[in-house]
Amino acid sequence: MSEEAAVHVPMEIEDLGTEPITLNVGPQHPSTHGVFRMKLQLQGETIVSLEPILGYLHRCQEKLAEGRNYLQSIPYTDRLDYVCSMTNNHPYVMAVEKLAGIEVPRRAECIRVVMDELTRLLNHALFVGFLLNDMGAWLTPVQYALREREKILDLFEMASGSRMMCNYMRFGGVAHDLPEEFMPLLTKVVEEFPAFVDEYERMLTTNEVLLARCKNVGILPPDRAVAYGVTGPVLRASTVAYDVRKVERYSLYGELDFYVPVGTIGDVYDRYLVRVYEMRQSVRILEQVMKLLAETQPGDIQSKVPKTVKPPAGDAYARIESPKGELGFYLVSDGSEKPYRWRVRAPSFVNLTPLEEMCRGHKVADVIVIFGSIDVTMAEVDR
Amino acid sequence: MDLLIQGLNKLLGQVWPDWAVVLLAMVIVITLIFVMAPLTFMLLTWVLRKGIGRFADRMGPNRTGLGRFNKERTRQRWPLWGLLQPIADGVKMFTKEDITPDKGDKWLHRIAPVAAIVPAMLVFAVIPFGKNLLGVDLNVGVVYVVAVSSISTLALLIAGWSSNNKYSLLGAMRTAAQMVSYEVPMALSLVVPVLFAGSLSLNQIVQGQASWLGLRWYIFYFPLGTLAFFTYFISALAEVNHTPFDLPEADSEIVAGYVTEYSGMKFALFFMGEFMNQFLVCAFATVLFLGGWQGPGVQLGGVLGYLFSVFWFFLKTFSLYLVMLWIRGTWPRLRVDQLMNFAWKRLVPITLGNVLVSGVAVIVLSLLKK
Amino acid sequence: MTIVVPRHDEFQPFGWGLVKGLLVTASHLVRSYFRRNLRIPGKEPFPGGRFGLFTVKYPEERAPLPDRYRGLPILLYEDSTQSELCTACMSCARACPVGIIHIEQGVDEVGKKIPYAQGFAIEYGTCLNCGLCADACPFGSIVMDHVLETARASRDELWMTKERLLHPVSYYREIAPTVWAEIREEAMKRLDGTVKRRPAGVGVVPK
Amino acid sequence: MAGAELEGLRARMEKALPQGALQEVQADGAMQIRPNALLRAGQFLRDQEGFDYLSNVTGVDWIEQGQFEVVYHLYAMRRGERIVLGKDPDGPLGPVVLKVRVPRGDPAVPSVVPIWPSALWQEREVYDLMGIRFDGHPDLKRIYLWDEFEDHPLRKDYSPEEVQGE
Repeated sequence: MSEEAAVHVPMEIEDLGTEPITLNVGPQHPSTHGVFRMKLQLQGETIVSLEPILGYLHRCQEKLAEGRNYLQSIPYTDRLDYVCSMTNNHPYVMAVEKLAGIEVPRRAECIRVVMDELTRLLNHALFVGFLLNDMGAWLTPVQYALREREKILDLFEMASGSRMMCNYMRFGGVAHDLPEEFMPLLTKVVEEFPAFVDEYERMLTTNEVLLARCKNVGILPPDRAVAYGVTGPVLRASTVAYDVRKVERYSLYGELDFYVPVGTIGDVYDRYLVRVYEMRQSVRILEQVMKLLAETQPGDIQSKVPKTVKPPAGDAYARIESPKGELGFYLVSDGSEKPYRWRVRAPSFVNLTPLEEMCRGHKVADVIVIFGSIDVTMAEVDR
Repeated sequence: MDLLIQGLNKLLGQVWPDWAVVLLAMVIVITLIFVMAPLTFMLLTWVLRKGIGRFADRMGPNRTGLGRFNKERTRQRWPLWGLLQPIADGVKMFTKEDITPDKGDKWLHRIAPVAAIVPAMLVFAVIPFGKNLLGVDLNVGVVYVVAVSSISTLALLIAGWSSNNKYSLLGAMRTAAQMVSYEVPMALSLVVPVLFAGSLSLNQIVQGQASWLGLRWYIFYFPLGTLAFFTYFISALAEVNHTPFDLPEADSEIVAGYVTEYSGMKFALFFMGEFMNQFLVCAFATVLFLGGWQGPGVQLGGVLGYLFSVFWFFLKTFSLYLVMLWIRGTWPRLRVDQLMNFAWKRLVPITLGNVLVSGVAVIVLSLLKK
Repeated sequence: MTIVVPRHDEFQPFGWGLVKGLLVTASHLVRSYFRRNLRIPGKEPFPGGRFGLFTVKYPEERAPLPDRYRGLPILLYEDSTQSELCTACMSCARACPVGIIHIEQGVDEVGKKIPYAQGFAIEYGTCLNCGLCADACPFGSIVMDHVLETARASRDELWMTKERLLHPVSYYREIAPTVWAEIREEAMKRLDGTVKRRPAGVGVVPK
Repeated sequence: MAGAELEGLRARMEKALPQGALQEVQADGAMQIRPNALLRAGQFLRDQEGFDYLSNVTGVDWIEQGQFEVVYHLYAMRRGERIVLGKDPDGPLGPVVLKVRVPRGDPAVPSVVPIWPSALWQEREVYDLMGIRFDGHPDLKRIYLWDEFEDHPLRKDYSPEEVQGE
């Protein structure tokens, strides 16, 4: 690793014999997406080393959940990654269902997939917006993304009663059936979204400034990506086509027809493109699920589940492809109504591991972009 | 100002001595500039908020207007399109706590905002805002503008150094490098209209673009004038730290660069200097390339001609400013090394070649005319 | 089953990508004046006219909330009989993940417990707005309000006692008709079995 | 993973590891391994069996048995990639669940960072919150809590009443 760094640092700077300066980025910094702190060692503006420091948002959620029963932990999963709370609910209820052997009606599965893919749409739209914000575009792309996100949040609010802290999924189904006005609005969102993605792409994808800032920046080679356990769009940008939706075929994903976008190098530009293409695929999935949803019986959203779930002793690990990567829940039950151990495998946390390797040798401005391109939510990293 | 002195002489010449009349004229002009500069600044911030908002599908300020409580204690509002937003900003800035870093260089820290705004004010003196409406008709106006506006680099450097903050220092270093590099292509692009007009006086440059119903602008001197306009505009964007070259104050990377440690009115002064510089860059481009106050109707006698000239000048300047906003609302920012590469490897050769070709062209044309 | 994303390495005239971006934002600038506003089906059209940008000027105007919206929990009482719906069954207190619902069960003259909440308090400051209490309530007594403004002058005022929590059923029926219909149907079903022991109406003890 | 796949893997594991290293295979496929055999097992699983992706590392405090358990969830990412590409995966996908039990008195487990770098932060997290030492970890220090914090909050005998610091 040190040899690589030596290659990246321009020789003339080293020849000057200047001393590196330490720059402390964060925890309060405009573009650390929460409270993340990096200790940078700089030669001029080139990164020599980077030390990430976490924990400013640590709530010890795993301990909190041990003191609550299974149902009461669902609102807490919302608060892991507050951007996409629906996909946080999903693996948790899956893990409990696995543990307690609960069946899920088909309509509930359809609704869950709809919510997951909507979450993916809004997360990726926001990602692109905030990536551009990190690059210094004056809020315009973010604003467009937020506008689209509002439409999806309206849907969430309609179905679950809350825009961000949805608390929608339950063991053996979902909390409420979809209201009447949900489907027409969903159809509209699904119809309009491709146009939005097209516009985004027209505005950004071949923009020379964006190309200059993104191409060949923060390359993560595929073997390093696999070794570091990176998942989600970051992994797929590094040419490894691994998608839990295809591999595990949980929920309805076995029946759905969609493609997995894969990058070619693994730089920031690939990560951007992979997400843009995933948005198009999500729209495709939504179109298919809407047809499946129409075939199911309204109201059949919840299987018979006791009021307080008491799974038999044992453990279960369930994982899904959340917009940020592989989100897993590992639960250990001792047969009581409270979990014995409640563990979150957070994609943001693991994806941050190779940050230093990606950043070394780049400029300060690139660090921000690379960090943004991993797409983390600090609430999920620190838990 | 000459006109003003003549007018005052007619009025007061019998009573007052000559030097008093000149002094009075100076005071009037300086007061006008001091009033006009902040007014422009306030208008610009409003235009910026509204314009960027519209580009981003937002409204911009739409509430800051007049209002009162009526009898039922419900509020009545006359939002006035948020036109009073700059005043609200000003009030906010005035009431903010003024912070001076404990370990910074306190005197330099205080001087820097002043040093940032004075050059911008000085430039106002030579810009011809309309037919014969300019503070001083310097015969080396172009050189004066370039010289004075580059002083603000120093102010930013002082600000970054005196703050004792690493972000500020990085910002200041970026500023110094960027402004020094981009001054070269900027000055070189200015040479082209000067060559066309054969004068360094701004007034004469404007008058040189007079015929063809006031449409004989240097930007239409294809390709030389057009190219010079574009190179000037690009390097001017960098000169005033505007997107996509706003690295010195890149908020997502180095927080706010050299203004990180500034608050309250000191920050407002930096802000003001920056906005006035942006306005002046547009005004300067208007004067040099877009015919200044020239336009249909300025030949009319009396007040009408003056009004037309002022109208045309501000229309052109604000259109250019809108283009700057447009860029600001669309593009991301370049990186340090890319910025420098762009200046030295692209812009400087292009402008140098342009100057050379323009010089030859002017000589050849004058020979042909003979 | 994969798509390799195109990296746009092919040559494009310098600046074309930038110009395309500029055109997009310019179209937004123009459209912000002339765009036709869409009407959300089943909802009132937003104030601001059919064309151009508009905002909902919040304190004076409000965007409509869906029926299912989860604000903070409130208690209901029947308008006609003035009787509270709460039977002090403690379901909500047990369901609450943060344990902020405090109920004191009432007693009659001989000291026997009766299905009536003598005291009822919710700490609004700690509420997660999760709605588990409303889901757990078997009699539709605790429901989620639609009020957004929850700021108070002091922390003590966030301790909401019964007097301030109680709202008439008609109030909730108005803001969330479909949800109330569901809740009521379920609550009546549950009450049917035990209705003999109770006075008339949905509620139990007159206020 | 269960059934024939699990049986095959178990047989191969028993052959590759020293006698008695594989203590127990639970019904759901979790393999109990002696701490000193963990690195060899990991090496074998990654290189021979293709489980190149360590998804999850976590600790469980079995206070009644007086033991800590470290749980590893392994998947075969490259084989999973073959499924996405529409080919036959050609082997089990996982999960392989490794469990290592150590006494509560002196909890120390060999670090698997040399085998799977993805454990780099996850092991630090387990160390921070559970207090299990990982021998051979390149940078073992607290990750969430501050360095002066003394207790380990995820232990079952931790009492949150004694709040430390701010």
